Amino acid sequence: MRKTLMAIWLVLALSVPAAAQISEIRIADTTGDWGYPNAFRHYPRGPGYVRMSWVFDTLVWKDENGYVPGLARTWSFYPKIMAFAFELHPKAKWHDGRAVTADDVVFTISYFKKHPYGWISLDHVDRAEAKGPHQVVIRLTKPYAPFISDVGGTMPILPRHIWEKVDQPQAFDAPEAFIGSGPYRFKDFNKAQGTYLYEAFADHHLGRPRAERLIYVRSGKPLVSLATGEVDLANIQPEMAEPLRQKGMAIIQDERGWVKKLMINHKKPPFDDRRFRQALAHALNRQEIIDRSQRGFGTPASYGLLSLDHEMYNPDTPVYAHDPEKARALIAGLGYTKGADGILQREGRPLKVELLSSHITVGGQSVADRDGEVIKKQLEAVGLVVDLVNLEQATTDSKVKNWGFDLAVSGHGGISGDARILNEMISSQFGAGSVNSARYDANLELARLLDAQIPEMDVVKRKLLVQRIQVFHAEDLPAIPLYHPQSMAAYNPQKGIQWFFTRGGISKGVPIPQNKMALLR
Amino acid sequence: MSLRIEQLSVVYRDADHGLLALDGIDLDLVPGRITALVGESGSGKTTLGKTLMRLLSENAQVNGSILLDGRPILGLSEADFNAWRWSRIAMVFQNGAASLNPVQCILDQVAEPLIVHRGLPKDRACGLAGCSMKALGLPAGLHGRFPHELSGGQIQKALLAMALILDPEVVILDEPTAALDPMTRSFVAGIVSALRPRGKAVLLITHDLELADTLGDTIVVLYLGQVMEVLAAGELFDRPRHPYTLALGRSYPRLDAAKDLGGIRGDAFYRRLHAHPAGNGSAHSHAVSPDSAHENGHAPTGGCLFYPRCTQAVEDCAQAPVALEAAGAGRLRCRRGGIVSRLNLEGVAKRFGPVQALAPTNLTLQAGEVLCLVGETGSGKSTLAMIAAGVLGADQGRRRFEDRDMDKWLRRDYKSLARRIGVVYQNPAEAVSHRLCVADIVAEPLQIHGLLPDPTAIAARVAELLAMVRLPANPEFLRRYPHELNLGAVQRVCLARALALSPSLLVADEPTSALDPSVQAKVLKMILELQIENGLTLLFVTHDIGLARKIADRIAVMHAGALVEIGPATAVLGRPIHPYTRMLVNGAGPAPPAPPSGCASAQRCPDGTKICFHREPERIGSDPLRHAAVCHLDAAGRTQHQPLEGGDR
Amino acid sequence: MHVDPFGKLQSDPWFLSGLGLALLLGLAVMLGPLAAPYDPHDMSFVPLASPSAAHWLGVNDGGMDIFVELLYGLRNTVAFGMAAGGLALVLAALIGMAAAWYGGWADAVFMRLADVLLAIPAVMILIVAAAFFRPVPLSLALLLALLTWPSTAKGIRAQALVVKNRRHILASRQMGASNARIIIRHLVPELFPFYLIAFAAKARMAMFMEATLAFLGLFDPSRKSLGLMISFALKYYYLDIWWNWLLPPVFVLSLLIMAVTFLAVSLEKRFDPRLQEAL
Amino acid sequence: MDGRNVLSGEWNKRWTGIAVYLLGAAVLIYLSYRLPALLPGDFVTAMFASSHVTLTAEQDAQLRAWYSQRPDFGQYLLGLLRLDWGYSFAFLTPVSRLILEALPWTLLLAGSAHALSMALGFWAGVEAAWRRGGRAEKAAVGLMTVLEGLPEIATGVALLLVFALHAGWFPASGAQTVYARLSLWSWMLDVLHHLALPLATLVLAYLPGNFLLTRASMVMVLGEPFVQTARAKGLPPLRVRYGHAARNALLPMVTRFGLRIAFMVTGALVVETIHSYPGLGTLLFSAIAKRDLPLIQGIVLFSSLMVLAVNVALDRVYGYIDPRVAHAR
Repeated sequence: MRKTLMAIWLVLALSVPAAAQISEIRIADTTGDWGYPNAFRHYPRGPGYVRMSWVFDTLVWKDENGYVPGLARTWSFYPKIMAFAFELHPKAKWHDGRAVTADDVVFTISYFKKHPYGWISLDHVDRAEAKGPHQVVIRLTKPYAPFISDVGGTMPILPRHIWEKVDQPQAFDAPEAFIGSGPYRFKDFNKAQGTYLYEAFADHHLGRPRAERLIYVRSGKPLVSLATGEVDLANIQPEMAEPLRQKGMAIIQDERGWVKKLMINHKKPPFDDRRFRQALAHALNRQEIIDRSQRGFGTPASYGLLSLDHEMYNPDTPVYAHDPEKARALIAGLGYTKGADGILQREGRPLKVELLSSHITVGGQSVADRDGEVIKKQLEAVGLVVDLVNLEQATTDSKVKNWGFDLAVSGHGGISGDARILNEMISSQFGAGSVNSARYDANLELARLLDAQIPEMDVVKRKLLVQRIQVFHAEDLPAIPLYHPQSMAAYNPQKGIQWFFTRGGISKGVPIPQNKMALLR
Repeated sequence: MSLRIEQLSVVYRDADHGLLALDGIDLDLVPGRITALVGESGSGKTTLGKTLMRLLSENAQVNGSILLDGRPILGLSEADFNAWRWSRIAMVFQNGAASLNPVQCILDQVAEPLIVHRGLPKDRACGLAGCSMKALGLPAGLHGRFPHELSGGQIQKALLAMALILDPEVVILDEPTAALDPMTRSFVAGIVSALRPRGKAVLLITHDLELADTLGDTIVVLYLGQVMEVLAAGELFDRPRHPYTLALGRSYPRLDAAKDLGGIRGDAFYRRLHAHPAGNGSAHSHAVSPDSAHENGHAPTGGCLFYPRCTQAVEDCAQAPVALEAAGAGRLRCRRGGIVSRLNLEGVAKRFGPVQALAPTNLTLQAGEVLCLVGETGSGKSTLAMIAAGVLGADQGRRRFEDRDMDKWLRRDYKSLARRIGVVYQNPAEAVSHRLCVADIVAEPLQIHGLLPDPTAIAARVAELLAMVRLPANPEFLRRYPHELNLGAVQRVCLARALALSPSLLVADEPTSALDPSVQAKVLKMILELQIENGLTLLFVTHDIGLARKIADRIAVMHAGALVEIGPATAVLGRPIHPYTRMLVNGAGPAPPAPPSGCASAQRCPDGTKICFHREPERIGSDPLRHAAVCHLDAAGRTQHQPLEGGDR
Repeated sequence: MHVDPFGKLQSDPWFLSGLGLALLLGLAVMLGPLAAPYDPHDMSFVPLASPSAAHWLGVNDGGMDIFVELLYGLRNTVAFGMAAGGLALVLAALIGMAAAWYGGWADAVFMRLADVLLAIPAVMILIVAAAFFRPVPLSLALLLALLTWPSTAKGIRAQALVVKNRRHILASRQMGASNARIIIRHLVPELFPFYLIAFAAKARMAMFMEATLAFLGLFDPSRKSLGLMISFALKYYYLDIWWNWLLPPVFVLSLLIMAVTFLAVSLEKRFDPRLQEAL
Repeated sequence: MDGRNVLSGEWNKRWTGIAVYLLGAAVLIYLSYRLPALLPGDFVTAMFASSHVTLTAEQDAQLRAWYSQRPDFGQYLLGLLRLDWGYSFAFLTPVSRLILEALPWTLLLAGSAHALSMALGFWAGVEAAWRRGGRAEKAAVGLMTVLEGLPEIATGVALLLVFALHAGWFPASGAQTVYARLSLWSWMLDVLHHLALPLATLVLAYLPGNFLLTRASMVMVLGEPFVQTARAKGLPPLRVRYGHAARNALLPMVTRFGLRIAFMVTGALVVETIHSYPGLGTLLFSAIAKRDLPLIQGIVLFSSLMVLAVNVALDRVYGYIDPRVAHAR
């Protein structure tokens, strides 16, 4: 009996126009396990958050152009009373059928104040009040510009009637822990095989999701899985684009949301001198790094760290052209002389530098690359002695965190999201715990600007501040941004789903093309 | 069904040259008759056996014909002939335990042909195999054992059972009695002759002339692949027609021949008195030997006169004159107080897991003496010999060598002790590493002790040793490997190795049992000569009392792990006290089981008295000269102890 | 040890092919870098260019000439493989032999040490070691040898136990030979076929471990090796780089293994005289 | 001179064996506790490294403190006995359940690969040794050495490309078509369908080694006289070759098979990664990358117990395979 039912179903699906229901969508992921999809159990990385985003909705969401309504239909900011007002979608429901009300939002804020959730910081939020079944006002203690991106667009709203009883969120793994208001219900996570199963939540307030079932599959070779039709969407290496295009796959390319950069231990001479760091910048030929390491698929990054596609990007951030002569001159200025063998040295000691490199995980995929080799070559051309040390990633990260390094090749995302990323990546006050943060507090003016931009609610004024921050970053160079690798994805158009890269990355800048809006169109 | 062999010849083709193993053999095997095939190693006996079974290696070229029941077997396809193997023609191989699969118990191996050829289920096949093995004297307890857990005799019985399991028409036996003690040998001979009435055509290949003579209906003498002579039963020793058969017969140590005359080192000497005109004029005498340059040099007259020919002489024997001293009942003129004892063992015993291999035993070896240890397999004679040689540790008891404690000497400075003891093992093939050539084998002890400075000296010594054992010393032979020599040659190489350091004690564990009679005769003569020349003490283990009679000064008889009788050869053989010795000498049947207490052989002892059944006789003391036995009666038949009245336990 | 003169060896096909391959590779290791047209670290060529007159095997993704990288990689890999393989074999033979010969507590201690080393996953120890001291190839080879001797040691011990009670060994001991002499003169040659096979297996493991280490990110990318080449080539498996970039290192690796194994097979007969006429 | 090693009396040989054995087990358990802690870096750093969550200094310190409370060795031992091997940091589920979930896949892949390659290697080795010097043997040894030259990384990817991508006969990744609603029978077929490529890769990697080992061991046995006795007994050729000759060449193979089973846990890591096949190897590797200490300790302990168990079994099996070995000790 089941076989015939399936047959009818298929015929139906084919005949109905593209907007019709399709049985399942399979997405490939190389690593596989990213934790259970709820606020307290998913791994703190991008893919972990995205797996939760299917199940829990946020007040506001984003698509390829910008902000779109999430649970909240409209939202506005009242500068006088320093509060945001959100009007919830009347038809929004929890997966167990109960209606989503303002009380849930109020409860969620108070709950996250008591049990902090890493992705959002609520220290700027005073409290939230329900002004009616679907109106809620969130009052701030002091102005907080990234509120919409960080809190409104990232904070998952929890059902009060379930979580109010939970005082140990991390240990709470009953089925109700995964009841949200998102377009998909969470069905299964197989830890050994690294696979996830979601099923469509028919009466979601933004309409019935297009795919009946959503499945994450672990695949070491995305190209092969795509080509054989095992999966419908996967991140790919730039070179795979052409062969996949020939196989009829649609290729999409992200804006420049991820940056590869050279971390510098600016607490240790000679790196503590700004001119030495500038000399290093001149020594590096970033285009050659892109050509050699990424086969030309990539664009040099702005020395201001923010992505070139960011609306607050400062086009006239200082630039350091590749000029080995200038680099040698700058270093000579610091008392280094060139020895007979072409090696720079001071008081008889050669300028010896240790460069750490390891497999950086880009979008969840650990990839070997040749950045270290190219940088070593370029620095040695200027006269430094470079000792390239290739270690396992966790070992390199721990060395960088404890300042046990000279230079280190590193990289992170989030640079197309809210400008708050600058604070996290520069000042130790925000990013002391992060391995990618430069933790550079030497420039007081820069620190003042960083503190000023967070409360600046006026977008125009904030942009000026952010642009000056980028100039300072470019001049001081606590870390040298290198390039944005081209991150691409491919999907099977026959399925009738148009996937896209979210403008500014999902929530706080996650450069992954799995945006739930694609399945709600 | 008969087996007719016509003009059979076999050539081993090897790259550029061929080795002619058999040349034009004509032979008939008639059902119900035993054909004995005798000849020395290398005469092609074994090759004939393997040719009949078609087991020769690829490089063998066979022509001529073999007809089994009129049908040529050489032309048959491998598959067809395979069906006949073992079912119609079976063979007992020569190399004992090595012919059995080490990882399979003997019951399975004997039962296997039944399973394969007759298709019997495993349990029925094992049942049949079990009773046929019992019939051949293998108790059920041994059936589950593995080849390396059995003695030589037991292995031979197993191989026989395996060969006869399918009741084949033709049975080939290759050296069935080699290295067997007289008991087992006569038992096997009984089985072989019992084949005759069962209508089997038997080919008995052996170098044991006595066995061939008594068993063979016809005897075929083989020399270098050619049949020299075919004789009727019983004519081998009495009416040989071919000179080679005569020479072969004469060199075989038969039971009734007396021991050859021994000899003393050096030459006969005479004692000449003369005065020195210029000296102090006192008359003195000194030994004169024809080659000593007496005229110009004066052999010092100082020490013991017997010094030049005494085999246990030491330096100070030649320094100072030796006075006549009292020694026991008589008087003795010897710096070393008479014949020194080279080795004495007090209460040494050895146990291997459950088996008490050697009961506590006392034994003393005199310098320059030849003691023969005689006993059947499993009597513990090898164990005792190995303990004497220091190869085996004794579980208890004390060992003194040249009156120094042997165990302490072993632990502290084993090298100097190793230099004084030489050992020759029973199975020559196993005693040498097949990876070393002759030169290396003989040179090894010299290299270990580094006595000779440079390699040329070692090479010279090796050549000298090989000459001593009548082996060629040319480079081609020196580079040959043990498996390229026949057993006799390998044993002589072992002997050369053992004598390399001119030891003072030579322990030989049945060294000649695996050899051909002619070779054995040469080796024995040569050992005796060396013993006489070097004055070394010889502990000679053998199961062949005929052999012992030929060479032994003293004979020690071992039975079931205990020393039952010891004494001068003539006394032990002439007037044996212990019933077991008597049986050995007169060749009576196997011993009945021992009673619960008292003397082990009380049952079958003709003059067994009441005491023999109740109290166990004492162990033999270590006095080397007495003729003693573990028995309550003394040499003259008188009871050594008070009769058993009351009181005694 | 008295070795059979090389008379018969010349005519043995195994020996000739094994020796031929070994010489060929030895030549490549010795002369390769000298004859190399470019510097292996020179990244100035057009990446992923197909084979041409200038670049016999084409150019890899980093713009380096593949043929030159192959020559330098071969030298490092052979050195690494032989060092790790050889050391592992020596350790295994001595410990396995000593354990079998001395028995008693020595046997128990050595074998339990082997179990401990077997149980701990080598990957973890490599990571811990690489973190504490610079992953210099020589130290990694030493470490690999220390981690991998147990499996061969157990094999050799099992065989030595069977050989231990052969009569000619007892005879040698009776002649006063010291334990060491017996092990070296009699026990060691007895198991000769196994050493060569074990050496081939260990050398192979060491060379392939290079690829795995590169895969895990533990190997210094600026040190050329066949394993590294394979690991980088496999990143572009979907391009048709198979013939010019992936196949050559794999082919050279199998040549290396063939040379060692053929020699093992041919020398087998030489070191056990009995085998000459077997069957 | 037997007098010299008086130490090896029967009684204390057995006791020293057992005592040292327990000592080995204790060392293993202690190592499985201490070694993971030696890994540089910690769970918090590894997890939050390239993540969008930027921890402030006190958040970082607080998390670190929470994750660094580890049971001391005593509690760790007690936990072992109660089969409570601790909670995985990352998965927040009991370590024992994680291992049991991944174990069946490892057993299926590595177990069947070893069994298949051992059987095939043994058969081919015996046949080649039997035809020693013939053309067939030369061809077999030649082919096997070429096979041995191919690293399993290269064969894995090659098979994937040819049979999954171009030919499309086999799936490219995973152990089964995930969440496909299949009947039991079609599910098993699906699992086998996924198993084909990784299994082929592993068998190609293990087969040559087994072949060469068997061949060397067989060659040593063929010189023995009892092989000739077996032929003389008119036994069918196969029974002679396997029942008698090969049975004596079994010892080294059994040792190798035991050892391979022992470190099956991390043996197939490379193939598991290429074919995205679940298993203990992948679980361990990702646990090490994440510095998930309880999970690492659990897996290392599990692999240690496997090794000890195999060794006990091997000692028993030795005696059965070759009685001479049992006597020799």
